[in-house]
Amino acid sequence: MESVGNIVMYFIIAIAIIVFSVLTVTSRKILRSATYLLFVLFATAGIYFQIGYEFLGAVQIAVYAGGIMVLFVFSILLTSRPGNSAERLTAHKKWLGLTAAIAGVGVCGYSLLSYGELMARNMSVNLNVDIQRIGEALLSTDKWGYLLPFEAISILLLACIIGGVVIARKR
Amino acid sequence: MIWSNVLIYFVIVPLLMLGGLALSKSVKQVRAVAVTGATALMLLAAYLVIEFLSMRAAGDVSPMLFTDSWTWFEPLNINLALGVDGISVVMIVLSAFIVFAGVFASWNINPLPKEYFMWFCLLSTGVFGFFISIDMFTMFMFYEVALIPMYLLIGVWGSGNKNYSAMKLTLMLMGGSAFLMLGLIGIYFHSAPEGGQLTMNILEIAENNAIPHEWQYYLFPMTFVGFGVLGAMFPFHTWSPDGHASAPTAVSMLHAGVLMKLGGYGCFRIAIYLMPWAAGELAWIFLLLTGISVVYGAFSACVQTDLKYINAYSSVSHCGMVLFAILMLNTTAMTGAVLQMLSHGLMTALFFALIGMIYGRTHTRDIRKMGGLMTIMPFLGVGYVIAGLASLGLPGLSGFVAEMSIFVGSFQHADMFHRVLTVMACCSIVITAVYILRVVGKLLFGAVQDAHHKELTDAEWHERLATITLIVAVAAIGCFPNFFSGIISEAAEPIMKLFA
Amino acid sequence: MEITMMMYLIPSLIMFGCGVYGFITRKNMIAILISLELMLNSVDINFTVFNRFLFPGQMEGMFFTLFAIGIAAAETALAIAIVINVFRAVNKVDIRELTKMKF
Amino acid sequence: MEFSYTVAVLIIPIVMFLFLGIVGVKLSKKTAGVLGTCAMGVTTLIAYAAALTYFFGTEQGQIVDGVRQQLEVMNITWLEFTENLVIKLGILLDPISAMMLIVITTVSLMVHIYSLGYMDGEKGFQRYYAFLSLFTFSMLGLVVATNIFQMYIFWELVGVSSYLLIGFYYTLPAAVSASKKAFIVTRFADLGFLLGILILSFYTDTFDFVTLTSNPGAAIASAGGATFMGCSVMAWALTLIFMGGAGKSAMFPLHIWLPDAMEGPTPVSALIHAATMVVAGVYLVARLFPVYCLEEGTMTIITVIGCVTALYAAAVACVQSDIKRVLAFSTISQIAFMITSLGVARPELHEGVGYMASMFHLFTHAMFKALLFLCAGAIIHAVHSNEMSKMGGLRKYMPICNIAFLIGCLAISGIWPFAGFFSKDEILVAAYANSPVWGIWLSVVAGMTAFYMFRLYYKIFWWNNPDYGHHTPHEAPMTMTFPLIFLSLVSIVAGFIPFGDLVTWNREGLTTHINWGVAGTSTVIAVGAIILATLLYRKENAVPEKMADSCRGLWTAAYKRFYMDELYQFITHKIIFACISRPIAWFDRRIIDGTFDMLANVTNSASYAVRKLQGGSIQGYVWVYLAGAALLAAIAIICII
Repeated sequence: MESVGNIVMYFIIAIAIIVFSVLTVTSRKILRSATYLLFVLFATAGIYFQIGYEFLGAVQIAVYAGGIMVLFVFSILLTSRPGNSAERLTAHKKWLGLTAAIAGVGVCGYSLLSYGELMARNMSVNLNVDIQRIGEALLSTDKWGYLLPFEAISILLLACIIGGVVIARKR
Repeated sequence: MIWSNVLIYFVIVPLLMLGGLALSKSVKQVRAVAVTGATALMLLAAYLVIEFLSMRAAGDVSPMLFTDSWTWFEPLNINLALGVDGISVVMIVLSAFIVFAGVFASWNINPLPKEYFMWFCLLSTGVFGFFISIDMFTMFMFYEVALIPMYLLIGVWGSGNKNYSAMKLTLMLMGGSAFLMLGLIGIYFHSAPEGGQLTMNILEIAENNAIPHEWQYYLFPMTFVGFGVLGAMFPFHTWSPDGHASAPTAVSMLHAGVLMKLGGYGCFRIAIYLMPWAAGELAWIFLLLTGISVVYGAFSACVQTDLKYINAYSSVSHCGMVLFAILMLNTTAMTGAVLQMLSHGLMTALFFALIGMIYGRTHTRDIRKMGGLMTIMPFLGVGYVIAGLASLGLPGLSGFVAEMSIFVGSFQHADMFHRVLTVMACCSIVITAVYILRVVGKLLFGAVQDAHHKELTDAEWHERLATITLIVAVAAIGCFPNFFSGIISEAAEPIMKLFA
Repeated sequence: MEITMMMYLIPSLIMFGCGVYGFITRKNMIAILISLELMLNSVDINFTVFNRFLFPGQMEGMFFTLFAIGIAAAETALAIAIVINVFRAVNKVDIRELTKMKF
Repeated sequence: MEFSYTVAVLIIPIVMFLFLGIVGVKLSKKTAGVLGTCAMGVTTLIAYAAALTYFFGTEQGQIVDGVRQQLEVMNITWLEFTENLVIKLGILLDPISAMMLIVITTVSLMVHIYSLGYMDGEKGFQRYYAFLSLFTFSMLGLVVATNIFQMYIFWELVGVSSYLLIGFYYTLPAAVSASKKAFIVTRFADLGFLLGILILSFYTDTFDFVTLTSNPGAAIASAGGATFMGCSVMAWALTLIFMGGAGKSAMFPLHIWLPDAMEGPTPVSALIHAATMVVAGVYLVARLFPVYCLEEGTMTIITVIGCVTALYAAAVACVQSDIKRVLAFSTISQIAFMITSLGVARPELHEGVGYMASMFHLFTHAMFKALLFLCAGAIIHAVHSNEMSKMGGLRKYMPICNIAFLIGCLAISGIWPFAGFFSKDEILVAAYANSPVWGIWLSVVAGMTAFYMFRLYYKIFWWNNPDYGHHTPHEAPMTMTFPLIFLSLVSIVAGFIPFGDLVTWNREGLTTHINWGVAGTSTVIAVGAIILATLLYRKENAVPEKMADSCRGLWTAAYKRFYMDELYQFITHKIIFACISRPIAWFDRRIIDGTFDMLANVTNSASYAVRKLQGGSIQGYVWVYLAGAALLAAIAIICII
């Protein structure tokens, strides 16, 4: 049995995710979309906190909400003129998108439902993901170690930095 | 050791040329490398002939000489297997001659001489590789290596409607290759009796003789059509007129002279040799088709106005004769077929070389716009007449020997059907005379049509060299045919015994 | 009342659906990127949720999400660099009009 | 064998050809001409030595039991088809080949000498001599052939030399088309020859003349009575081989090339188109005579074709206005005599006199026809025209030529003691012996021969005396008159050669005697015809024109050679070119090529149709991807349920 606070928190998060996701893709002003996305990202971080992955939640907020959103906002400001809102969607396009989205959701939802017994599972209580364990796992080379992907990611990031510089550089 | 086999050098030398060309800086260096390589190939071919003959004279009667095999891909038993018999030897000599003459015929190629010669070398690599291999996979690989450069050579250095022609040629030949590959894979999976080690080696397959009859029924047409497309068999010949018309001189030479021979050679070496039962059963269909090729090509050539089209259709007729003779399945006709390949290769190369030289001067290939060129460029004129006479089968030049061997050989067939077809094929000699003399008359004789032509010059030294090389080769075969036919029939005889 | 796995997956699923819808319908390249982020995010949630509920003793899902966040950051940065560059070149961010390099 | 030096008669001309052909342009004209002529002289000497030794020597086994042997002087393998079918190049000496050696070298030498004057100053003089050497080589190779395939090889070579020489003035369209026509028509005939060889060799399994002719019965029997379309295959083979001969010898209906071939230089006409190459067909039939005479049907065909041609050509010759054309048709007619003579010859009739008569006529005809042509050349050289209307009264200007031409005319008309009398007499004897129909037919033609020859003679040398303006005709130089004199002498005395002893079908001696019944009749006819011609053409008058007017239709038809050329023109251009070649070319471009182009176009449009799927729109991709995934999932779900 969960604490009531937990349940209330869950509903707030879930409703926030659903509502802001929908708003993100339907808003006609791009800057608003970005703002709604920010809320979605925060809500996602909330889920991470709720299920006990505090580090992940922190990263989510720092990287996504802090870093990526700033990029989005800057780029929006750079590329859009004042008062410039997205044009109305054609019905055709809308239906296309809706069909695809609903078909996807339907298929996935069906498969979720068909694993009802598995899905009804509870969180186990004991969880031990302290920062030390994460750090050790991230930099170890034994069975559950992630040094190689870690290094790969760092090279990737480096490449991205260089790529970003090269691409965005003024000629 | 791979380096101890002389055959491998036929592939190595063009590859070295390729490297040399890549490094050369000026047109002079490009030419020097090309000439050196072509000469080396000629010498190599001469050495091969001498060595081959002395080995035969020493009593070596194995079907292939200089055999060697190195594993390439163990799991599928693919090897780089080399070996030559009399037929491959003469084909190698032919290729060497034409590559040599081709280098001189493309002396002033423009633009991008270096790239041109590099593709040219790659093409030669494929051609030589095909003739020295006895492994189906290697053969097929070299076959493709020879085909692909054609696309660029025509597409880049060609003239006229070159994009269309290059595309058509490549696509049709690739279509043939698709059939061929199916056929080869089919052969591979029946290459050994139940439970035996599957093999790509032609000699082993022939020895096993394990392809079931019901499979031969499908595989024979596939391989025959696959190679037949390259051999310009009716109705798969239409790439030839357009392709030849658009190709640059030396490429036409190499293509008609050597590449089309890959078709005939392949038909013989793979389709007939490996599937004798089906060859006997199904030959009549292809005899009809090739018989049509012979007459049809000749008739078509009669009304063309473009020099290269005339020659391309004449090639259809002559190459049809090659396949026709192969299908007669006896030694004499087979010998004739190989002689015809030699002869057609040399004289068509000569033709295309001369057409290229004339075109380079007059900038037209329309025979209606030319005339009286004999007075203006006597050397080219005489060369053209000789090529024409060789083509219509004048004794003393190669065409006669080849055609007579084919006719006599084909007529020895016990079946009335085959003899009637032979009579039909014989008719082509008259039609050939008609279109050759028509061209010679319009092009070289009569009054000069275009006043500008009067200022044109005769051949330069490199053009003379190319022409004379080919004429000498044509005359050598025509005057001393027994030497060549001896080498060939010796190789053909054991295979043709399968049908006796 | 229990908070089951299903209850986390359903918002994530809806978020993914929104992402798909947005990706297909929007014209603005940045809006497309935003939709992409939505989808990515929903997948991240799934990873962690599966990890937490099914294999609580291990951390694969969590690490995967961690890396995904890192890569998403990099990818977004790069994508935005491209967008800005394109905008500089053609003064547009509408993908329907960016057909210069087509064929 | 002591005849091995005979090889030189082949080697010298071919070496000369190559030499003059390759380095000729570097030599001066005079050097080239003299060199060619000297080489020919040496060849002639060797050929004479060989032939005379063969005929009159005794020591080398030429004659065994009164039969002249066929000596294979040399026989090297040139190309091996199968064990028995081998093309050999060799030299076979027997009466006819020895006789032909003499004919060819004599005429060729005369033509070489004559050309020194006639072709003087022509462009391509060296080339001309090279071609003459090539022709001589080929012709000699043809007559000494040991097997039928060797004959075919040289047969083609003479064809091509003839082509080259007819087209010698290659800037003139008429010469070019004439040479083309000659080559293609004879080539068509050669197709028959080749097929004949194929059939013959298929059954007899040999090409060799000696094997074939020494046991002709076995050769015929080897077919085992096989038939094709109702006739025995051997008859087919022999008829087809004869077709080759008919083409070369310009027998009706394959004669059309010969009159046009007169576009070549006149000495060439004398050598090739009068004396040597055109009798190759006769020689071919003679060579295989033992086999031919066993096939009665083929012999009948030969006789009929010979007779028809003789009459046809004589009729046409009566009205032609170009002197070379008259001579050309006269040649056709005379060769037809020889062919007929072979056709009517049977071993049992007068010991096969027809064969001997044919060869005899071949010999004499070569001499006097070469003479006539060379005279015509001298006349053309003097008048610069071929047309009779431009000539007349030339006897005053060209006395030697006049006499020589007269001798030629008398010889061809068959007046005693000129050569033609003897040979034509033997032919008539042979014809009457076979059937009076042929005899009477040939006698009539012989009369026509005398008529048109004297018509020609009078029109050139008498008739009127036109104004020649500045170019008064004059006698030709010595190089040209010497051959005329020499050949005139030969034409006078050749009739007395005892041919019966030398050349017979079974190579045994044959006693000939002049059949005065036949000879008298034919002489009377000839003299009558000559008198008629004299009355009509000696002085310019209007009678011939009136006669022509009275039967204008026939006259025009004959003048137009009974429209044979037009018929051929129609067949080749309207039927073969327009109805076969063009439709085939069209079919090739439109249907076959069209099919492949259509395949390409269909592929192309199909790819255009699916191109939208990958138009670069990521959103589109995603949609298709999702739709596909959903579809697959739906299928999976349905399947699971």
